[in-house]
Formats: sequence, C-alpha cells, structure tokens
Amino acid sequence: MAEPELEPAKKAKKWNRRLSWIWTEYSVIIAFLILFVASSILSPRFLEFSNLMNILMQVSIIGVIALGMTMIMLSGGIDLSVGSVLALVGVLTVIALNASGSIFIAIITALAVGAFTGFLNGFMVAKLKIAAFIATLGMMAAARSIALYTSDGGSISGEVDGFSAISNSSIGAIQSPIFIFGLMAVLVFILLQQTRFGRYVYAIGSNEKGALLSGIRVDRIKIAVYTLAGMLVSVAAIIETSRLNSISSSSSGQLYELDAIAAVIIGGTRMTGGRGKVIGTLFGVLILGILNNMMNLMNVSPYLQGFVTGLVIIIAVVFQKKE
Amino acid sequence: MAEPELEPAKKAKKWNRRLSWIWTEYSVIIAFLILFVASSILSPRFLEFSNLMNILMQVSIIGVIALGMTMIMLSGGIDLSVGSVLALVGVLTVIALNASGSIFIAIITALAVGAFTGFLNGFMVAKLKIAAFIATLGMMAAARSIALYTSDGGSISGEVDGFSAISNSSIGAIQSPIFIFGLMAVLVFILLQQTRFGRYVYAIGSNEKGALLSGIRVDRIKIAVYTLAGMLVSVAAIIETSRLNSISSSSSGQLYELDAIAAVIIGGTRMTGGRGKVIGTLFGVLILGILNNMMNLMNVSPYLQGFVTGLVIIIAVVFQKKE
Amino acid sequence: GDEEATGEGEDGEGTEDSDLTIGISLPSATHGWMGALIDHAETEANEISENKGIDYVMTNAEDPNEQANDVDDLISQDVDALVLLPIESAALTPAGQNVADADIPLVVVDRELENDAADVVVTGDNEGIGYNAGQYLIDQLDGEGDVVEITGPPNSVTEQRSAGFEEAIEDEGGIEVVASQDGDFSTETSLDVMQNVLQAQDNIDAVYTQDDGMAFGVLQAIEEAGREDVQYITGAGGETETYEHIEDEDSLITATFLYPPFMSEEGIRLAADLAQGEDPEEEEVLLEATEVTDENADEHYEDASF
Amino acid sequence: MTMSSLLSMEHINKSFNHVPVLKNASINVEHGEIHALLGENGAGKSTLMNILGGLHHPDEGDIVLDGQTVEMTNHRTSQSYGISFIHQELNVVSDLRVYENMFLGAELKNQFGFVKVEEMCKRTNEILTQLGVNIYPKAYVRHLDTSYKQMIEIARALLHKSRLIIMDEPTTALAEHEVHRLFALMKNLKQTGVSIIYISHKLKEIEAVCDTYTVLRDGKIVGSNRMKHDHLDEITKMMVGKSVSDERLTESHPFGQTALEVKNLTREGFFKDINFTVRQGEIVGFTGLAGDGRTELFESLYGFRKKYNGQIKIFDRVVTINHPKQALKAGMGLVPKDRKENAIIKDLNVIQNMSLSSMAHFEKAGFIRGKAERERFNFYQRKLNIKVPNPRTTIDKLSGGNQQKVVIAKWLEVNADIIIFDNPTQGIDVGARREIYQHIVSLAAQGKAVIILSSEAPEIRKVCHTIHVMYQGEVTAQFDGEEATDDEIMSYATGSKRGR
Ligand SMILES: Nc1ncnc2c1ncn2[C@@H]1O[C@H](COP(=O)(O)OP(=O)(O)OP(=O)(O)O)[C@@H](O)[C@H]1O
Ligand SMILES: Nc1ncnc2c1ncn2[C@@H]1O[C@H](COP(=O)(O)OP(=O)(O)OP(=O)(O)O)[C@@H](O)[C@H]1O
Ligand SMILES: [Mg+2]
Ligand SMILES: [Mg+2]
Repeated sequence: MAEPELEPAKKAKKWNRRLSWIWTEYSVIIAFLILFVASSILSPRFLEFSNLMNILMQVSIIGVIALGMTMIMLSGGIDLSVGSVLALVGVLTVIALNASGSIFIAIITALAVGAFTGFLNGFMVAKLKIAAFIATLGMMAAARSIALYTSDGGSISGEVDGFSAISNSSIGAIQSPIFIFGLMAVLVFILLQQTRFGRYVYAIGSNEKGALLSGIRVDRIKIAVYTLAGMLVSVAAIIETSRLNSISSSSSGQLYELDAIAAVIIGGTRMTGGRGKVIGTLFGVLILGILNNMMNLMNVSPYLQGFVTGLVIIIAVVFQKKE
Repeated sequence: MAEPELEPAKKAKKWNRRLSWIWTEYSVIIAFLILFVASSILSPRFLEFSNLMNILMQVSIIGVIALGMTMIMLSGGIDLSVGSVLALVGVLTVIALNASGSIFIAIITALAVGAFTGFLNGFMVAKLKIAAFIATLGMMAAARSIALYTSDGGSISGEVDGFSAISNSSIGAIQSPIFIFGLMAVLVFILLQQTRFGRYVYAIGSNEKGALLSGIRVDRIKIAVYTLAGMLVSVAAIIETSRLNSISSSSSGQLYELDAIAAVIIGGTRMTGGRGKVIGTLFGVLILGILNNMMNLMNVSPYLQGFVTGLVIIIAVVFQKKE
Repeated sequence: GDEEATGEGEDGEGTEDSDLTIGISLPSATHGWMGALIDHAETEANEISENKGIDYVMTNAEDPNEQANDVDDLISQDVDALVLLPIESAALTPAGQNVADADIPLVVVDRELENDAADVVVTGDNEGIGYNAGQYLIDQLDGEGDVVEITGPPNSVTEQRSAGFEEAIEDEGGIEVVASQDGDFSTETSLDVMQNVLQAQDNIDAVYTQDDGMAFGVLQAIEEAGREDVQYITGAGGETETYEHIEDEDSLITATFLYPPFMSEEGIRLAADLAQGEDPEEEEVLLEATEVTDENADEHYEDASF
Repeated sequence: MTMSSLLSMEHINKSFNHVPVLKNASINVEHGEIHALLGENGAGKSTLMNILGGLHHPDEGDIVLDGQTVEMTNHRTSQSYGISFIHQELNVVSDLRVYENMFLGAELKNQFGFVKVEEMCKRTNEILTQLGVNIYPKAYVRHLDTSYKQMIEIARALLHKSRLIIMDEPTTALAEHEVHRLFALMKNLKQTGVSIIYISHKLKEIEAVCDTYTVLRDGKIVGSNRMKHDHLDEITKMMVGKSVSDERLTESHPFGQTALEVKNLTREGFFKDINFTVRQGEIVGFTGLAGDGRTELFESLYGFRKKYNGQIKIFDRVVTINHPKQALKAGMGLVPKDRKENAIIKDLNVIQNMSLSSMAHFEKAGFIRGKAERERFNFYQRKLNIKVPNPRTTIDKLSGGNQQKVVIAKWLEVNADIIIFDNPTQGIDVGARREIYQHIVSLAAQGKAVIILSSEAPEIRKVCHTIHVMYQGEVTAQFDGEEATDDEIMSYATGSKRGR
C-alpha cells in the first residue's frame, strides 16, 4: 500500500545517486563547462573556430606530456624531469637530423632518448627505490645540463626540409599536433583501461604490496610506465621542435612539469596513485589552456596571471567531490 | 665452557648491530663525511675557515626553509610555495620597513605574512582536503604574482639604517645568519622530538586515520605545521632581505622549494611522511652547500653543474640504507 | 700593491707572478640570450687563459642570494679581478661593496650596481631598446597605429625595456598599445601568446617584442593566422637569424635593437687588464641599443653570434 | 620423510635482527589434509609461512615439496609451485574492482591482449556464490566491508588451482555463518586433494575443520599430531604452557549511575532508532553479522563520523561530539577494529604508540618525559604480557597479537569512563584473549562503563552483563548476558527473528 508513495521518493533517490556519481567521476568536466561558458560570455572571440583550434594547438604539447604523467601518477610516482628531457630530446633530435639529413633517423633518435631517460627514471624508482620526486629531480638537473652542454647553451635549428612539416601540416581542418595529441590520448586510454598493463598500473598505485603479493612484477611495470612516459615526452619534443624548427636548450620545456602535473591533478587523478582517468587529464589540460587563452584575450596584466592561474587550479580541485 | 669462545663473537655481533643501526639512522652523515673528505682533498681552499664559514652562511637561508619543510614532509605534506612566499614576504617586509621606518614593524610584518600564507596552505590541505602538492602549487603562483604586482615586477631596497645589520653582523666569529639557522634548528628539533606536537606530526604522517582515532586534532596540527613552516620562511626572508638590503619580486626565491625538498629527502625523511629527523635535514642542507661551493672552487663548467648536482643527490639517496 | 695583498698566505710553492685568476659571476642560462652571453664569456676566458695564462673561475646563480654567495666564494678565493652580471642590481649592491672592500677590481656587466663599487661598467641600454623601438615604430607608422607589446617575464630588464618604449610613444598620441603580454623570452610561449592576442585584436599595425627569439614566435603566429594588417615586428638583441629576416624583403621582422651578448667578452677583457694591474681606460662602456634595419644589417652581421 | 608427504619444512631457523624467531622448526603436511598451525601470538607461525611463501628466507633449513628440495627465491616461485597464500593482513587493492582483484596478476586476455572483462566477472561470480557471498563483481573494493574484503582474498586463493593453500587467520573478520561456508568449501577442496595449512586462534574452528595440527611455541615445535576431539585442552596447554579455563568471567555486581544514554540515534543508511544505556560497572555487548551497522554506530558516537540525529547523554549531560578528541574529553574512548588501518601508527615505536592518546600524562612543562613513558610501558608489558624484543622498535615489527595488546594498553592508559572495544581480540591467542577479557572485566569492576562489539557471540557472552543484537542497522534484541544462548542470538542476528 505504501508503494505508490514510495515510488517517487525512490526515483528521486536514484537520480540523486546518479547525479552524485556523475559529479564524483566527472566533476572536472563540470568545472570545464563552467569555465567554457564563462569564457564565451566574457569574450565574444572565444568561441570562434580559429580560437578553439588555437587552444587545442597550444595544449597539444603539454597534453601529450600530461598523458604520460597520468600513467606515472596513477602508479604512485611523479616525474619532474619532463621539461628538461623535452629540451634534451629536442637538442639531440635536431643534431641527429642535421647530421643525418633524415627525418626518420631524427624521430628514432627522439624516441630513443626519451625512452632511455624514462627508463633511467624508472630504474631509479623501481630498482634503486629512490623516491620518484628526488630521482626525477636529479634527472631534471642532469638532462637540462646535458642539453645545455651539447648545444653550448644556445638554441639550434633544423636544416632539413620537411622536418617542420610534421607539426605545421593539417589533416582537414585539424592541425597535426592536435591530431597527434588525440591519437596518443586514445592509445593511452586503451592501454590503461583495456589491457592488463593498465590494470597493474592502477593496482601498484593503490596498494603496491598487495600488487606484489598478487604476483605482479611491480618493478618491471614501473620501469615500463616511466619509459612509456619518456617516449610521450619524445613525441611532445618532436611536436615542439618541428613546430618552430628549432629548440632552445635553455628555455624550452621550462616548468612544463608543473603544468603537466597540475593538469593531471585538476583532472582528478590522486596524488598518491591508484585513482584517476585519462579523460580527466584531457579536461585538466583544456582548463589550463582556456585559462591562458582567456588571460591573453582579455589582456590581463602578466603580473596577475599567476594569481589567476593559482586560484583557478585550487578552485577546480576544491570543486572535486571528496569522499 | 664455551663462554670464552663465544665472547668475541658476541661482541662482534653487538658491534655489527650497532654499526648497522648507525648506518640506518645516520647514513646521511656518512655521505656527508665522504663528501667532506673528498672536498678537502680536491681543493686546498676548501678547509679554510673563511670558506667553511661561507658555506654555512650560504646554506643558512635554504636551511631555515628546509627545517619547516621537514615538519611539513613528516606530516605527509609538501610545500612548493616557499620560494614565492619568501619573495612575497621580502617585498611586503621592505615596504613595511620603508613606510614605517621601524625594523620591529618590518619583522612583525614578515612573520605575519609568512604565518598567514602558511595558514592558508594548511587550511587548504587540512580543511579543503586539497592535495598538498596542488594547494601549494597554487600558492606558489599566487604569492609570486602578488609580489610582482606590489613591486611592479622589480626589486625594492630597504631605506632604513640598521635593517641590513640583522644579517650582516657577527657574534664572535659567527655571522648572524648562521647563528639564526642554528637557533631555529634547535627549536625545531626540540619541537619535534620533545613535545607532544612533534609526536603528533609523526603520527599524522604515518597513519592519519589512526591518529584521528587516537583523538588527535589532525586538522589543527596540520594547519599549525604549515603555519610554523610559513614563519620559518619569514625568518629566511628576513635573513635574505637584510643580507642584500633588497628583494627582487621576480628572481628571489626561485627554485628554493626544490633545494629545500632535496635537502630534506637527502636527509632521510620519507616522502610520504612519518619518518625522518631534523638532524638528517641539517646534513642534507650541508651536502648541497658543499656541492655548490666545490663546483665553484673547482670551476666546473656551468652547463655541467646541473649534471653533477643531480648525480650527487641521487647517489646520496641511494646510499641510504633501504629496508 | 694589489698583487702582494692577494699573494699573502701559504700558497707560496710553485706560485708565479703571472698566476692570476679572474672570477666570473653570472646568472644561469634560463634563456637564449643569457646562454649566449655565458658562452661568449667562457670562450673569451679560455682564450685569455691560453694567451695570457690568466685562469678564471666561473659561477652561475639562479637567484640573487645564490649569486651573493657565489661572490663571497670568489672573494675568499682571492681572485685578482671579478666580472659580475648582477641578477638584480639592488640585491647585488652589497656584494659588490664586499668586492670593493676586499680590494678586488670589479667589472660589472649588463646591469649597474646602485653604488660605485664597480671599477668599470659594461652595459647595454635596456631603456634604449624600448625607446629606439618606439621611435622606429612612430617613424614607420607615421605616428599612428595599434601596437602590441610582447614582454619578457617580469623582471627589471623587462621593466626597463617597457619603460623606454612607453616613454617614446607617450609623446605621440597616435600610437596605442592594444595589448601587452608576457612571452617569457621564449619562442614557443610567444607563438602561443601571439596567437591569442591576434584572436582578440582586429587590427594590429606593429608588434614590439623585447627579444629576437620572441619575434620569431610572433612572426610565425601572424603568418599562420594569415593576417595582413601587421606590418612591422621589432626584436631586441641581435641574433644571426634576425638579420636574415631583416634583409629578407618579405619578412615582417624589420628591425632589431642591439643588446649584444658579447658584452661579456668585453667585460672579461677589461677584467684581465685590471688583474694585471692596468688602469681602466674608461669607467663606463655603454654598448648602444643601435637600431639595425636592412640599411645597416650587413655591418652587424659579422658580430652576431647566436 | 615419506614419499606421500606434500610438504615438509625441516629444521628451519630464522632470526630477525639477531633475535631468533624460529628455532629448528619443522612441519609436515600430507596431500589432502587440513593442517592446523597453532601457537601463541608471536610464536612464529606467520614467519614460518612467510618462509614457505618466499617472503622471508630461512637462515637454515630446507623446504621439501613432493620429495624435492626447493628454493623459495621469492613469492612468485612459491606461487609457481602451486602454493596460494592468504595473508594475515589484508592485501586487497582497494581502488580496483572486485573481479580485478580476483584476477590480479592472472588476467584473462583475448588474442589482442585486451582483458576479457565479462568472462572474469562471470568466474568471479561463480566463486563468490560458492562462498555464499553476493557482491557485484564490478563494485570497487574500497566500498566493501572488511569481511567482504577477506572473502575476496579467500576467493582469490581458490581461483588459482593450488596444491596447497596457506590461510593465516582468514576468519578474524568473518561472521559465523561465513565461517561455516568457508569450512564447507575447505572440506570440498580437501576431497580434491588440495592441502590447506590453517592458522587460527579460534580453537573451536580448529576442532571443526582440521585433521592434523602442529603447535609452535617461542619458535620451537612442541607437538604435532592428528586432531582428536579431546585434544583441545592439551593443545591449549601446549600453546600457552598452562591450561585456560572456559568459564564465565564476569560476576554480577551493583551498577553505578548511568554513564551513557543514547536516544533515537539515527544515521541515514547506516543505523536507525538506536536506544540504550550503559551504567558504571556494566559491560554491554553489541553483536550481529558483519555490516549490521554496529561499527558505524559507535564511530558516530565517538565523533569519527559526524552526521547523525538523536541525543547522546554522558552522565546526564547532553553532548555533541564531532571529533574523537571531544569524545575523549567527554570521557569516552574507542579501541578501533582493523588494527593495521586504524589503530597502530606503524612508524612510531611501541612506547610511543602506547602513550599517543594520553600525552598529557607524560608531559612536564610542555616537554615529553621519555622516562615516564618507558616506565608506564614496562607496567603494561608486565600486566598484559606483551612480547617485544625492544620497546623502541617500531610497532610493525611485532606479531599481530602483540600489536593488539599495545593498542589495548594505549586505551587502558587513557582511562576513560566509557570504553568501547571494537573487536578487541582480533587475532589474539586463547591465553591472551582471556587475559584481555579479564582486564576488561576488571575495568568494569573499577566502575568503568564498558561496551564490547564483536561478531563472536559465544565469546562476549562470557563477559557481558547485557547483550544487544543488531540486524541491518537496528537493535533487534536485548539479552541478559547470563541467560542468552548462542542459537538465540544467532537467530536475531541473521534476521530470522525480530523484535524482542
Ligand atoms: N593551531 C595551532 N597552532 C599552533 N599549535 C597548535 C595548534 N593547535 C594545536 N597546537 C599544539 O598542538 C598540541 C596538541 O593540541 P591539542 O589541541 O590536540 O591539545 P589538547 O590535548 O586538546 O590540549 P588542551 O587540553 O589544552 O586543549 C599542543 O601542544 C598545541 O599547543
Ligand atoms: N620483519 C620482522 N622484523 C623483525 N621482527 C619480526 C618481523 N616479523 C616478525 N617478527 C618477530 O617475529 C616473531 C614472530 O612473529 P610472527 O608474526 O611469526 O608471529 P605469529 O605466530 O604469526 O603471531 P600472531 O598469532 O600474533 O600472528 C615476533 O616476535 C615478531 O616480533
Ligand atoms: Mg601471525
Ligand atoms: Mg584541545
């Protein structure tokens, strides 16, 4: 008898629950939407197609790096070396390019250098049991140093035709860096969600000992994670180097680590690992991208931009529902 | 009957145990000693009294910051904002100094600003439950931004006689920054080892939920930790501002967070909290100080200094006995 | 007299009279211009050490305090002359005083100290860059137009280059700065920033950048956007690539204003002289922010080295 | 050694930091038997099994499997020999889903390397159904109760076709009917030739399911035999070195004033309309199945969970408690369950763990008096018979049971007027268990109001004056401790009877 009365309440509850689920899982998307709508209102230019493409283009480099950072942070680690490694990869790539004249060799060099530095990071973390923060801090100093040393502190430019086409061509209306970013995002998404490797990454980040006792080769997985992330840095380095057809050993990649980490955390990945999603990172990257774009569009004083960025990062994170 | 035979073995065992204990607890001291001896051999200048005093002088600012960082990291947090906050404190201190003409008011301002930013960090971490990394990253951006804004991006100098005496006077043969550093170290040591507050800090870093269930006001302790650390940054800012009688809103404090964190970790404090010692941090700070000093003394190529630093940090950490 | 003073202590064995050392304290290479400056300094110091047997010790610092530390280190090493490029003028002023107090000849490069501790000052003209660029654009635009400023990261160099520019255009009512954004002395950042600025501004007649590297990023952004309204981009510094652009008729980069990184060479040469006990010929060497356009680019091409 | 033995570990010696833990220990397990490994807390049971599981390396001794001496390099070697290990401490990965935990390290994949989600869910469901638990395979483990987590660990061991399953205290977090299901399953496995080494401090269980036993005492083997009904007393004596009586501990005495009164306490989705009182000197028990809401109820009372409706009165004063610290000040203490997660601070040493909630007792002029702490610890060490090599070692080096004793010492030191013990004897051996209950009884005799939460009705019956039975967040029955029977309690706890 009480049934008809209960029904609506039940339904409401169900809706409630679903909403709260969406909120928990996707609060970053909501934050993104709010920022997006606010931006459209604040600046009429914002919604123009070319501007939206600009934003995507601008986030593609940090975006690719943030994908690797997501994997690392899911596994419970962190990588402070990405910016320096980007500069190192860029420098060695251009050197290889100019020496060999072959774009193919340049790309192979880039991937090899990124993979190798990533491997070293992973080795230090997994085998030598150095805290990821300190291991990659060391790598950050070392990689920048080698980049400066090999290029005498300056910047070097590609001398081979066609290399700059990598980043400066379009597929339809979409510029290739955006396309590469999208492709990498899909790959990392599949890797994390659909394969056993991805499962292990989450397991290690959540409970390393439990993962170990389940027979997972924690060390190898960690090394693989850092190596893959290093290769994603290589991809980012290729995009960046090819876009300007040059790389600066001193200024390229400065502070990219902070942007990438911020994007990952805004995207809802937990600092200590085990929880988070690639999709969150994508929106985290976009939030930062829109923010930079808007501050330029609105000509905000450069002195105050740091303040605005800091504030938005914190609001976006507070916004995430806590358990 | 077997006794006389057993005795030496027993003694050896006891020694073994004691040595392995020293090793576990104080491997950073051994690393320090090795570096110290190596430096004395590599450079005849190294052991000169004035050089040793220089080193102490040079580490005093990072040292004071690292003391606060030690507390924060023991509690399971991290503070990326220290460098920016140092600049902000410095700027506001000099403004207060010049406006009031009173050194006392300047010092009070410094402590208040540091305490307030620290409090905000602690509030975000403890009450808003934002990951310390991201909360203090936001603060890092915001504090630098305010510093730049209030001083138009430039540097400002003290105009009151006597302010620069704070850092530029000596007590006996010991310059006052060294003295201040020593005093702060003793205070933090006592706080952490001899008071309930310190015990709580360790407990929270080790098992936050367990600490809460033990009746510890986890939130308050965390806020207190960040607030105290902020005040130590104020002390560092006073030393720095007074030493140079000026502060730069753009470049002062750059990357101090990395140095301080590196010192804490080299000193054996665990990234995730609950374990570590002030004494370790002291030696961590000294290791970094000697390293910088030696690279200058030996004229290592500026491009390669990062490499050497990175390498030594990693070796010092590997060196620590792992469990 | 100086030499005897520094020769005290027990380093007697094997010491020759010509065993001189120059101390060099520079910021670290966080952008291209500084990287080039350090490179020039190192090359010149090596050359002097080969030719004249004068050793050198170089230090690099991230922040003013570290640099003050470096200077202390160099003083306690009894260097015979010191070359200093202060990260911040005010902050390094006491350190400069310490050098003077230790009777060590001091050459200050790029940025002046706030006291007279320096024996010689070698500087470029940061305000001049801004001022000359402003004048140049006023001339080119006939005193009227919308200009975008791409600045360096917030610091005193940026401040001076902005102030000079402002001063120049202040008198000309017709020039309006429609946007002023931070390009971080980086080509990549400037590209991104300029893309966004182009989005916001319908009409831009010229872009004043505070660094050649940033001019390249700005140029690329304009070309990609296919914008026809922009007619002039100016740089600062004097990179080889900039001259190529200036000589290229089609390039929008039409002028740059010298701020040569080889000023460090000059500084080290002077320091070597001072270390050998010679008196400086002049106390101030001002390297002017000479305007380089297609008319005089070939004259300067030789000197460009980064 | 007979050829038919599945496993024999021979003459195992093992020391930690030069303190011998296993002294010439041996154990022999046949095919298809359930072998009990018994001993007091800290006797070395887990250590012996960790050696078998490849987690520790013996200083001396051999492991012989099917007649062949094997080297257990690491835990993966052990797994490759067909040995599954359910560890004493839970090792589930709480951020993964149930089926992901089940198949962790042994995922089913298709030819493209992608994981076969649906199939894994199906298999998970099958096994969990056998165990009589009904969990959605895609649920996140972090949302589950401890007993379910434990079930998942067990189910995982069953999933792999093992020859030998080590179960180190698998039932500490389980309710009785769950234990029965587990036993039925173990007996089935036995029929298929699988052997099980079973560690537990609950001798009733041992008697019900084990065929043979080995008793360890201080790292030495003191006996090994086939299990017979009348061996229990003897086994106890072997373990503890003396016999332990089984009779009711509590005597009736007059109670003092009402210390705690709870009215209409409700928390949406957890518990509802809770009313009870506890007087000074009274011991009140709360029992039921896992997930009955009792832990949530008392954590709310204690201020750990903040939102509830209703009224709490402590000594006639209405109080609002929003933080454990306020509870402590109001005179209420709580000994939490799940020691590893909630109770021990693993980086603090044993003494510091003991003093953590009552630092004021050890302070002078704001500074900690280390000597006072140490002396106080010595007192509890004697009183509770805590075995610890060196009180300055971190607490995680102690055996599970001794850790629990330190936790109890910590709360004895707090000296609250009202003390809530949530599952206080989790992982405690028979001898110590009795000791702990004796302490609880003597607390009551001193006029404290005591509340005990436990799933083990037979056990708390011996101590409690009053017993409340909970079912799905409600108190369904209230008994006098002396007249309650296990069966009756059970029928209310399972919901088959309501309202009393
Ligand atoms: N916000 C704060 N700032 C600085 N120190 C604090 C702060 N909160 C707590 N403390 C210090 O932490 C320690 C423990 O604080 P807590 O409030 O838990 O103590 P307590 O046992 O409740 O003491 P009381 O009974 O006096 O309230 C004390 O030494 C206190 O001085
Ligand atoms: N990693 C370790 N380091 C040092 N000592 C250890 C370690 N592991 C165990 N011990 C010590 O070895 C002894 C035996 O511990 P073990 O865990 O085997 O006991 P147990 O019989 O399983 O006890 P319980 O029934 O309480 O689980 C204890 O005294 C314990 O303190
Ligand atoms: Mg055990
Ligand atoms: Mg209080």
